[in-house]
Amino acid sequence: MNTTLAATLTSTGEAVQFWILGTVAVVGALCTILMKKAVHSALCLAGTMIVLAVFYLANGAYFLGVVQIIVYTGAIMMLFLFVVMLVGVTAADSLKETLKGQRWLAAGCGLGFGILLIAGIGNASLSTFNGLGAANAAHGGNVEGLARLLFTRYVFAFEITGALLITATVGAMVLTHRERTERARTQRELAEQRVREGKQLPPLPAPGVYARHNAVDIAGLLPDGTPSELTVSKTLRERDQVRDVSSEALNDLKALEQRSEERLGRDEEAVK
Amino acid sequence: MNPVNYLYLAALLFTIGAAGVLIRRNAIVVFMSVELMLNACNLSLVTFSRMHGNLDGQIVAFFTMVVAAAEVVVGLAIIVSLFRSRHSASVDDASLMKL
Amino acid sequence: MSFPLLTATAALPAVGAVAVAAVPAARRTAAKWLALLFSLGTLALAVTVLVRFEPGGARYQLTESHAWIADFGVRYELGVDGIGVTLLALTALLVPFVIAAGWHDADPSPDSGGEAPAETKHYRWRPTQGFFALILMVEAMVILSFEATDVFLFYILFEAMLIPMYFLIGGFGDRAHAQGEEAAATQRSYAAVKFLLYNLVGGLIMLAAVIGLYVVAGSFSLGEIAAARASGELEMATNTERLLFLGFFFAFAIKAPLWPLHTWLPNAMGEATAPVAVLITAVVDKVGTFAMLRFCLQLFPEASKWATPVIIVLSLISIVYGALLAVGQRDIKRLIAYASISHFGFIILGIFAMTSQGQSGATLYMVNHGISTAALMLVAGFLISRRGSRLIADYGGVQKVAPVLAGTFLVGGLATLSLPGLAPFVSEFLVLVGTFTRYPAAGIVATFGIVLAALYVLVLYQRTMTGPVKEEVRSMPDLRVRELAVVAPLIALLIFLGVYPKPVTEIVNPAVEHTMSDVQQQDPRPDVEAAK
Amino acid sequence: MDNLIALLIAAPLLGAALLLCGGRRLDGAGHWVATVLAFVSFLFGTVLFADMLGKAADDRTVQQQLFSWIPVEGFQADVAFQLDQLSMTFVLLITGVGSLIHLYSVGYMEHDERRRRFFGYLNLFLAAMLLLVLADNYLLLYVGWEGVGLASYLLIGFWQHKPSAATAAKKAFLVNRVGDMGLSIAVMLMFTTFGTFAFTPVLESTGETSEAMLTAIGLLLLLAACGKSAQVPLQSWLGDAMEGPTPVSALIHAATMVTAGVYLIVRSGAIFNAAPDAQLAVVVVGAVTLLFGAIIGCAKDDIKKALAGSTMSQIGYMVLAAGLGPIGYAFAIMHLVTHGFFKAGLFLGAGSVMHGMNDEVDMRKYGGLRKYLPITFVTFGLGYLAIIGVPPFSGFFSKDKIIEAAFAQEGARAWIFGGIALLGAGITAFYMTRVMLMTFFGKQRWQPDAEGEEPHPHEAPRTMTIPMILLAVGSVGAGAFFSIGDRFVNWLAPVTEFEHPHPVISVPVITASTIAVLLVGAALAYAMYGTRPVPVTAPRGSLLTRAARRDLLQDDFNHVVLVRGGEHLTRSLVYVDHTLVDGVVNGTAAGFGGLSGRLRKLQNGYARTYAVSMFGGAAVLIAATLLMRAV
Repeated sequence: MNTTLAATLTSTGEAVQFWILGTVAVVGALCTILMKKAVHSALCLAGTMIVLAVFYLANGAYFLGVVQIIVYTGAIMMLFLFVVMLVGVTAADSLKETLKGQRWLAAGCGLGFGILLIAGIGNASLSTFNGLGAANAAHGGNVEGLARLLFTRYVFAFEITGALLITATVGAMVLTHRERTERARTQRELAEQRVREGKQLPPLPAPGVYARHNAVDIAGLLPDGTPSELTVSKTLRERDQVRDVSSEALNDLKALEQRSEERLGRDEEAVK
Repeated sequence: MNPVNYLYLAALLFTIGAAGVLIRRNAIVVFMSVELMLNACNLSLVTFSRMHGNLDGQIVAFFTMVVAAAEVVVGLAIIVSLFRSRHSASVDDASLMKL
Repeated sequence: MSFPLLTATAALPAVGAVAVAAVPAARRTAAKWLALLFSLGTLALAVTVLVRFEPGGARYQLTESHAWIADFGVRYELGVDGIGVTLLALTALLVPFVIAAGWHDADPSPDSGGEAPAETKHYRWRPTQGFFALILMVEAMVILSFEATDVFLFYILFEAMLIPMYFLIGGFGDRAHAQGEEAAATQRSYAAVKFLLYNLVGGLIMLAAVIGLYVVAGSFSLGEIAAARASGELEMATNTERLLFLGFFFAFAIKAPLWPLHTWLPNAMGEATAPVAVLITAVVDKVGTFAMLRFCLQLFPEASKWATPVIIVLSLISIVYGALLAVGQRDIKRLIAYASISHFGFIILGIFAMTSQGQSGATLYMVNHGISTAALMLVAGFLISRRGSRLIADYGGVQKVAPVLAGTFLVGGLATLSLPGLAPFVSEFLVLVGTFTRYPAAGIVATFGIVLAALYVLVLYQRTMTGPVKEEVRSMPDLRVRELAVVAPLIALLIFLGVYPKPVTEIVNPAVEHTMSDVQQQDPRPDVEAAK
Repeated sequence: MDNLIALLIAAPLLGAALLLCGGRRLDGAGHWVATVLAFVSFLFGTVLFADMLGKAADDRTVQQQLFSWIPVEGFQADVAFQLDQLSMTFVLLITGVGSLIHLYSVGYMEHDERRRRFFGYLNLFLAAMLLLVLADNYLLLYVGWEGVGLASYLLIGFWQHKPSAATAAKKAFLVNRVGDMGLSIAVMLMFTTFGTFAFTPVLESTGETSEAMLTAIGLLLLLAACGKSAQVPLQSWLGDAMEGPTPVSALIHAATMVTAGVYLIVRSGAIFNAAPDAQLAVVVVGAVTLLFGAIIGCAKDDIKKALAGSTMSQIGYMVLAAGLGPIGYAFAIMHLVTHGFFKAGLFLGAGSVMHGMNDEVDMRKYGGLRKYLPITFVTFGLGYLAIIGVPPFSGFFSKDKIIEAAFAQEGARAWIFGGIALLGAGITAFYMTRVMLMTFFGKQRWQPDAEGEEPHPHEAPRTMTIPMILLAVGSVGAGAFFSIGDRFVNWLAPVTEFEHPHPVISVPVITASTIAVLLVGAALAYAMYGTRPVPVTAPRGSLLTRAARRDLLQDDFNHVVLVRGGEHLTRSLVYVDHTLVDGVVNGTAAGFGGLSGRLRKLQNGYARTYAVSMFGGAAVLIAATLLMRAV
């Protein structure tokens, strides 16, 4: 290694950038693991990744910096977001620990691990560095240098990663794809099945009663005024998002009866 | 500033990621924490590449990204199918691997 | 480079195993024939080895040597001496019989009467293919372990052969059980696990000794180490040598098995099907005694001599104890297993008597015990498959309904009790004489074994074959053609080797002389000559 | 000419192989094949005999080296034969009597569905017995020795469906094995002492080793002889062996196999000559058995068992004689040959009686048969006269010589052993007269057999009577023929050495007292069984009688000490093996199982817990690395 290239300090600008963006990255990372909602975690992580991309650039890894933004932030994090959407974007996690002693163990491990890593780095004699100027310049730039390595010394590894990506793609398809193992049943068959099982044969009753309560999340009322579960979609029922207006309706009914009674009573009195 | 600070930062991020893996139950967040750890490693690789003055570190970081991409694809697929069958993305719910 | 005959002999059954395993599920019969064909091919190769082997020539012949794990000096080194080639031939000889005897043992339907009905269903599970493939796999490994002259290579094979054996015992056990199929399955898995764990423990200790040997000697090559030891270049501290010896011997004593490390054998042999039991006792266990001769004596001559008194006592206990327990058994196969323990006592006694007669006898004993136990056990297996019970008390008067079966059983039994004229007598007498010349008291104690052997064999024969015909055995068919074809050659061989063992002793003798010079022992001279 | 020796053995061996492996096709002709082959063997024997007679007395030994059997460094065992006068005597006896009994069996076993196998076994026996007497070394002799044991086992247990037969066969083999153990240790001792076990070198170099060693070898050989020849203490199997078909009892358990012990002792004469202590032991064993067998013979009601007791007793005489050394060897063999004739004849007679009496063996249910079985009566009677030693029948000559030799010793021994031999002669006369009277004389006490069938005694077919007649001729004339001019003694002398006995009392006195004693014995028997009717069910009898009926309690002793003791031993060992030896193994396994059961709890199924241990492990690794670097 050429010792003349060795240096001990970076430029002041980079130092400033490091301290500001480094803080952002750490905060982002902390938010990633502490946010209740997964979507927030994902956004924080994306932020941290962008900061890291900047650091790559600062370290002379121009190609990686760009790839970090395009592949990681652009593709992988979006994939995460998709999955978050699939799972339910509003679902918030409870951060309460359920495993006994897990938090303490985690804290102990994390702290010990971090301290050991930092101690290790501190222990190493890394006071000087070479910089990438020469390496990048050797083949006419960072990308060219990487390309040369990638297609010469690491070509086998490169090809194998290709195979790995293909495999991963196929794997993902296999895992998420549900094969229809039996023939789709015809409408006749479905109908027969319903009859056999003694399920509700006619269409389910519509939700809502009266004009002012015909929203899908409001159960229709039976003649006695109690709500009928059947009228609301199953999804809403499971999410407990059924709005119950039966008491209101019953009160209305009661008021109506009262009013009519009053009126009728008055009429009777009038007759007498 | 000495680039070794990047290494400290990487160690810090790695530790945070590790802690995330240990304390979070949501599989997606756990997975994100893993990604964070991978990124921390990449940062240290890139830094080392700079310190040593050769590009091999970056190549390794590049491979890390590729592998991470593959891993995310499969991992997320697993999460999705797990969620489909169990209606939950909690890693604690998948605790059948015991005697 | 000449044709790698030894590799081919071991590789052919291995290839056969793969080929048999690949046979489609529905074509079970084809798989059986294929397995038989491969085992016969191996036998042909083994015969070629035997022919090419020159008894008076170099110690190790037909050698092959290739670098394998260069960093640790592990080489793929093969070579056979007289003892190895004999046992190799025995293995190659017995496996076709094992396959033919186990023809129906792995059929999917429990009723193994005739040919199973034509396949209408597509089986994904292929027990038949698996059974025969595993047998061939065991054969390949055993043959290679008889050929290996590299300690590490031998160690690997010594351990690896446990795996197919484990599946053979646990997966294809004897269906006959007093408490029904489920109890049989429990017993079977217990036996298989016990077999595996017990032998693995031995293997583990041997591994430590193998590594220790490498640390001390810097090589794994048997030839190199032995040469270095003989020329005095390689000095071992007394304690180191003893510890290493014990490490090796412990593993071999479990495999052999020597009292008190024998308890896995009755379980394994009792629960396995008869052909597999033959494979255990006649083939796999021989690796243990063979290894004592080849590795213990050759690598650690001083320690071997140091340990001899204890080993002699242990083998005497094995002889008497095994025989007494055989007398006390109620299960036919366990009885044979305990008889085998007694016989292994004789083999180990012969090896450690350190006389020419003892060691020739021990080698010959390995061959003869293989053949005689195979004959007895396979006939017992045929008997058990007819009645579906292993208990002696469930039989009686069989000779009246199945005279040929009873006759072959008797011959097998007589061979087991070392009747003169049958092969085991020659070897047993050689072992006794060889022991007696050096340790008269041990020779006399061992001789009690022959009385006890007569007791357990004749009691077994009397209770199963003679007496009034029991109702359950009344409709028992006599031996079928296939079964007779399995047993008759074995019996012919027993008689031939009993009358004319010279072909074997000629091959074995030079190897024994080498071993004797390794341990720097000479036969005691007769009193009359010594006095002169 | 030499090759005939091998052919001598090969002929019956071929027969055995043919008949045992030949399958049902040979059912029809098998018995004739076997018989012809036995006669062929006899023919070879006579040819060899004639050849031998043509040579000078000192030059009659013929050796034949067939092939090297077990060639191992320092150990040479050959399949080689030695034919000398001693072997020749046996060859003629075995093949001669053997052929006759084959012939007899053709008739006797006519209705047995497994006849082919029976003849196969008989041929096997002939081959093994010939091997025994023709071997030129002890190891090959051992092969024949066990071979005859096997044949005996197979033939005693021939009617295997009878549990008693199967048990008797097993017992015979086992007791013999105990004796064989002695032989095998003796061979080993010879090997360590002399470096060989061929007859000639061993017997010629007895002078080069110590007397103690020779005594040990001699005692071990005696043990072997006791097993095979049913001498005390290994005599118990012979009585039970009578479960076998009668021709077997005649051939194997009277004429040939049981005399193998005598052969062994006489053959090893040089060893015994140099070991007086061993010789004394032989004499004692012979004397004890002589009385033992005779007493048993007096008490048994089963005709075959009575004859078996008699066999035991007569072999006792032979062993006694063999123990006397050079003065007795020739007489032992001579008695052996004459005994072969008359005892085989007696057994065949007994077989003929049983043949006529629906296989009834209890003499109390016989009586008055002389009218119905005239030929049997005459031949049996001649055998009777021979065995009790009435002059000039053959038994007289051979037995009288033994008694003389027994008196030809030093000091008190002469009187003790001579007296026993004399007493034995008296008891012999008693029990044989008893057998004779109970069977052929007196009233008919016939009982219907188990199926309720009344016996119809009839004379046996000619295949059975001809051998009986021929054997009777032998029992009448053999003794005289051998003794005139000391023919037999001179014939054997080159092999066995011979010295004239010099009894302490004069020979005529001994002869006279022998005759007197036997007359007393016979008279006593006549008084007890000839003058009074014989009860059909045995009376309770004296203590001695009851003990004698139970083989003098030896079986009870065996049962209690060996069988019960052995059962307890094996049972407790099975228990020990299961609980202790296997217990340690299983205990270790259970210990590990328990430990892993605890460790298993760590596997709670939560991935995060596993992750903690993973990180913890990584931390430990890093710490270790750092520490290592720091050190």
